[in-house]
Amino acid sequence: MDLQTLFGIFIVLPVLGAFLSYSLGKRASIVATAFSAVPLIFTYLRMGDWSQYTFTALGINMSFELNPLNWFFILMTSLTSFSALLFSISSVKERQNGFASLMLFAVAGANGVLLARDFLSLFVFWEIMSWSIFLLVMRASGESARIYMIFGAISAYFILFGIGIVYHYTGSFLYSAVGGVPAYAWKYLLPIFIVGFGVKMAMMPLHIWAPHAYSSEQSFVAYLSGGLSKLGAYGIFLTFYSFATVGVLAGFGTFRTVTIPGYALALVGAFTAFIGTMLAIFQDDLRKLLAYSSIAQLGYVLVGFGLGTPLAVGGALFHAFNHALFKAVLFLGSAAVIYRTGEYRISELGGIAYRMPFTFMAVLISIFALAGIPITSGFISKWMIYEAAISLKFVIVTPLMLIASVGAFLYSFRILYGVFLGQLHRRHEHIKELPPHMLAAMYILIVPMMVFAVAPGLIFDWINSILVYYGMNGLTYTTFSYQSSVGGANMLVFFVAFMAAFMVAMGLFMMKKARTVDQYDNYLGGEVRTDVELHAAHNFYKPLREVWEPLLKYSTERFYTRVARFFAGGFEEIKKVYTGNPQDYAAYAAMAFIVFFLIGWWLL
Amino acid sequence: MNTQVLLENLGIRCERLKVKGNTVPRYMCHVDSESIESIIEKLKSAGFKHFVALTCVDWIKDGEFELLYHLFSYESREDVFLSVRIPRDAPIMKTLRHLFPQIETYEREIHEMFGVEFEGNDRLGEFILEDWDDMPPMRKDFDTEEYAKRKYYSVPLVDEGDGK
Amino acid sequence: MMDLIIDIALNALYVLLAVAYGLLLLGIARKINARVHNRVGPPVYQNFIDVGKLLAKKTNIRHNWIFDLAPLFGLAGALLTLLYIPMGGYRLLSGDGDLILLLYIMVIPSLGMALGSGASANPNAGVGVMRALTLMLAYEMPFLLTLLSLMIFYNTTSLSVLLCKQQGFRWAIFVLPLSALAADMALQGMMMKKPFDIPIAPHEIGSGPMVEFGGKYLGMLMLFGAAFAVVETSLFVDLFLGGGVILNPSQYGIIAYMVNYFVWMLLVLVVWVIAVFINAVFPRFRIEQAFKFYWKWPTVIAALGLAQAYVMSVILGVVP
Amino acid sequence: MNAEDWKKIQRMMSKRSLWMVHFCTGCGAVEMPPVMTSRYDMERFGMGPMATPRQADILLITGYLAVKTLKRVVRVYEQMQDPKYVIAFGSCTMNGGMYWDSYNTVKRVDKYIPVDLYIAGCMPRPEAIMDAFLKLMKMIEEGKADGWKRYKEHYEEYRRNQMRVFRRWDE
Repeated sequence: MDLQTLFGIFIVLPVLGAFLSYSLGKRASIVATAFSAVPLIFTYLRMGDWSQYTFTALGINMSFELNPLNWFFILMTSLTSFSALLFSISSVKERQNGFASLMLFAVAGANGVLLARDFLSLFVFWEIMSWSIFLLVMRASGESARIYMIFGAISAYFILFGIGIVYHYTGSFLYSAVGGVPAYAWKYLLPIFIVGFGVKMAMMPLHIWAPHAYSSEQSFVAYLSGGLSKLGAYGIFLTFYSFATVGVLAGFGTFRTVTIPGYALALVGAFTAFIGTMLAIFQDDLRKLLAYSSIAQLGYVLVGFGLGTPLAVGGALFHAFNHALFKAVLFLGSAAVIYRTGEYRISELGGIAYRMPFTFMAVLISIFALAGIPITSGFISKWMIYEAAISLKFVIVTPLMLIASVGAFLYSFRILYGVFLGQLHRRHEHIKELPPHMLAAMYILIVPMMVFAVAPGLIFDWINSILVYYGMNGLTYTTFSYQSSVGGANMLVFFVAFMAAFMVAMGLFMMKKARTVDQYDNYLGGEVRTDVELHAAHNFYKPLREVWEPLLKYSTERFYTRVARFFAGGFEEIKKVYTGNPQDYAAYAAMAFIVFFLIGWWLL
Repeated sequence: MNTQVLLENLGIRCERLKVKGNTVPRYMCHVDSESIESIIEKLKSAGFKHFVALTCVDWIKDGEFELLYHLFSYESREDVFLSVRIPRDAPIMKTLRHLFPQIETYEREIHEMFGVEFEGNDRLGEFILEDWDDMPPMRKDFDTEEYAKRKYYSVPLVDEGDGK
Repeated sequence: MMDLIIDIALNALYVLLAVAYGLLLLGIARKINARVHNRVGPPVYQNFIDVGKLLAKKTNIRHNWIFDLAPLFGLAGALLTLLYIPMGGYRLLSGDGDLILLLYIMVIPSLGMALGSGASANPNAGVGVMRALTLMLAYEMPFLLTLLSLMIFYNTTSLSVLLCKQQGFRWAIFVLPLSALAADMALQGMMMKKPFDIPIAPHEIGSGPMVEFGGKYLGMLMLFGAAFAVVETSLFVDLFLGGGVILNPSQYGIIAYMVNYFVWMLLVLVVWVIAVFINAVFPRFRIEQAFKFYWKWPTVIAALGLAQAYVMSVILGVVP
Repeated sequence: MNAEDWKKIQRMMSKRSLWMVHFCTGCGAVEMPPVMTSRYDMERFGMGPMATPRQADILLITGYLAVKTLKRVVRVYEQMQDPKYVIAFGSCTMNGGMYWDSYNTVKRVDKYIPVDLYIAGCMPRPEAIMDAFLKLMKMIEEGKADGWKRYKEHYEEYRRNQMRVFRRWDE
């Protein structure tokens, strides 16, 4: 494979598709789906075809590469983009208005970010992706888009700032030159890159754009949460294990074999997981619930990257992959519900599963993955991160993660009960199952989850090649079982035992027939069928909310709002500086000169 | 004391009821169906904040229904009964639920049990009796025993041979 | 091949015995409850009759196919969980899956039940499941901390390794008494015994999640309940009481297995009876009271236990 | 083992494990606590109160039934699962008791749902209730408590009788 093919398939083709589909109106998504399928198939076929290209354009060295890491991430993003576009064929039909072309621009941007081996192209493609997201969010709400823009700008500035520092020390934009950055500069560089990439990943204090942006068009959000948020994970992985190598990180000191930056990242990740989960429990808006859940799940990925043992990093990569799949399915499920009912408040829905069983099945399986039920691969990745933390004997990170995963049951049941189970409202009695291509979009993502649950060895092969590529030890595994230093599990045994137990239960169950009754034939003290809606999903976790109420008043969003108001007030004050008197300006100039002089003197 | 004055000022003829062993005065006032609304309003502003009950009596010989509005004042601790008589063959009364919301429940019950129409109350309808198919059962000309015999299965009586 | 068949048969036998023992435990609980109330009480084998009667009911009703998931996932998950719990030193499948896997398997039956009862469209069921999940979040906090203290102290997440390390009466309850206390408090909520039986409060929400289940559905859920009585008490026994292993199987062979099994049964009974006695004399907490209770005292005790394990293992370097 | 033996075992089990749902109308409910608690202790026969009709075998009606209540009782009865038994309690359920001439109290419950056993008295003492339970057990063992079968066979008649007092059913 040469550079032209790589560039052509992953970047030029989506851009071409974007321009083509823009002129097609309603049928744009069909074409866009086809255009996004090509990179997906190509990615899958080109596994192992690693290659690197460096060339000089406009006097700047630029570089692109296909390696196990970005191959893995391209697979994730193109899977989710393909299924999101496939889904959008029907769901955004009438409101097309450039949706598909913007999606393809985002795909091109994401592919560019992943393939880039130099900071300049990274930044350019990062901005392409970021602006397409901004425009896509803007379709739903200007306010959300503004909030996203502020954080996107913070992210971009931090990355740009980091690139500037790197260029200052090395005089080159290539990744391979980062080794030239002196160790003391990493004190600034590391937090800068973590904040820059962490924004995309919705890391805890920088997460508040996510619930807003994730409330826009849901089939796009499936790609945003499933695919694009992984670019943040990718960036943090690169920062930790490619730019700053373990030697640099260890230079900050270590805490029981884990580097201090890594430990800090793990702590941030654990708190992100915990707080994100607790906030997700109390959301009544389906989209916001999934958004907070997304924040929480990426917290686990941060923990994995922070801990830095092969098991943890492998678990984090696996969890990123799982999250891409199950969160995309969940957002597509949410899109499906909104597409059929036009309603996104959980308390207003209910009983959708009886009308849309296949959608329910897909959502149920991805909720299994989300909650970590061992029937899906979601369990294995969580298991790896837990085991890594336990074997390191971390007593703050581990309980936070574990209790967050218990909290995940709470909010996933809120989705299951509030939206899909319970009483079917009269106004939703007529709704129908989704058309086949939309179901296909969801089930494409379900299949890998099930396959990797039985045979995790298949994906461990990929993860192992990434770990080895970045100079870490490989994992211990066979096709069906995996091990850590403290424990292990065999999924084949598990599945066989599960099937056997299920057969026993099925045998007992089949002995007697059962009569199906109407949903209104329910025991309510002898009452039946009234006009009162009896779906008990409103304010579902009220008792828990009452317990948490004193803590819930501390909100990051409110903090930011206060900061914003403070600055808005501050600028009012600054305006008064412009007095219009030349003598004042002269005094300012003199003061500024003295300040700069002093700073410069101190620096030199 | 001042309640009596108040009632006289309102121009209502009232009598003080004599209840054995009860020292708190009770007043029985006969008013007509036009003025009841304003009287209750005035009493309410004069401290009769508690609407105790609305009952109905069937005076079959007079051909009238008597509606009794029972008010109580926490300040003077006195009871006032306002009696309104309406014709039995056209039992129509204005609703007073805007004065005390709980009147609505009483009106629904009286509508069901006596068949009195309360104009303006839109919740009249099936309330306590479910699936009722005869004349309102609390009317004096309703024969309960005959109805029960007709509608419900009875256990056949044992022949005891007149006890002789 | 022969070994495999014997292995499967033994596993099946152990699981069957465990379910039967679970039903017996439920009967014992009813008997104890009755005696505390100064009543005669049902015979101890009463629950066998109940299950038999429920499975033999002539008609059964279902609401939809999701409703069926409750007994299917419930019983299948319960049997599966039993397979991963060592009983009397016999490890069953616990060599092929560790505590973390077990923790997540233990969710499967409850999840199936939550799905099934949610699908019944009865508001009581929704409220009941909400309370059960909130209670779960409550008791998991101390329970996970105690598990962590064990995992850190013994440096393993495997139950069978944990049993090996506790052999010869080096039980964890002697080493980590605070953790054991917190775990026992968490156990009370896990088994939904009073004062934490608000999710299935019969008089308030019509037995909560079980409101629509009858006949074979209820019968299978009762089997699941019986299995889980064993799972939960046995988990405590395996974690803190050495799993009842007092004779080394490699030395005494089959006799060791039998003796260990009886000791295990005895210990399970002791743990169960403690919970039952607490159950017999307490009223019930409201759900927010239960939540506050669990995140207060048991969590503090468990955190102290974790601190002890941490100090012993990491700072003092004690290797059990 | 033939079908008859299975039936016998089945009856044996359902006799020894009778769960009931109380339909506590009227004053009869007050006689139930002594039956359940330490004086008489019905749990020694495997009987116990249940929260919902789906789980229960016995429907215990402890007092007079107004038309409105009867509708609920019939619904609860129909929500129970076979085999199911009905015990009607006190004279109100037999002949209306002190409400014999009331305009909305049903006088004979067995015209509307099949009653397996009546307990006479106003109120019946707990001894009488225990006696009734033992009698019901005996009837189940002999296969005589077949109210649920009769209800199925004569469903049309029962429904006709019910509709004599109800105007609407599914509301």
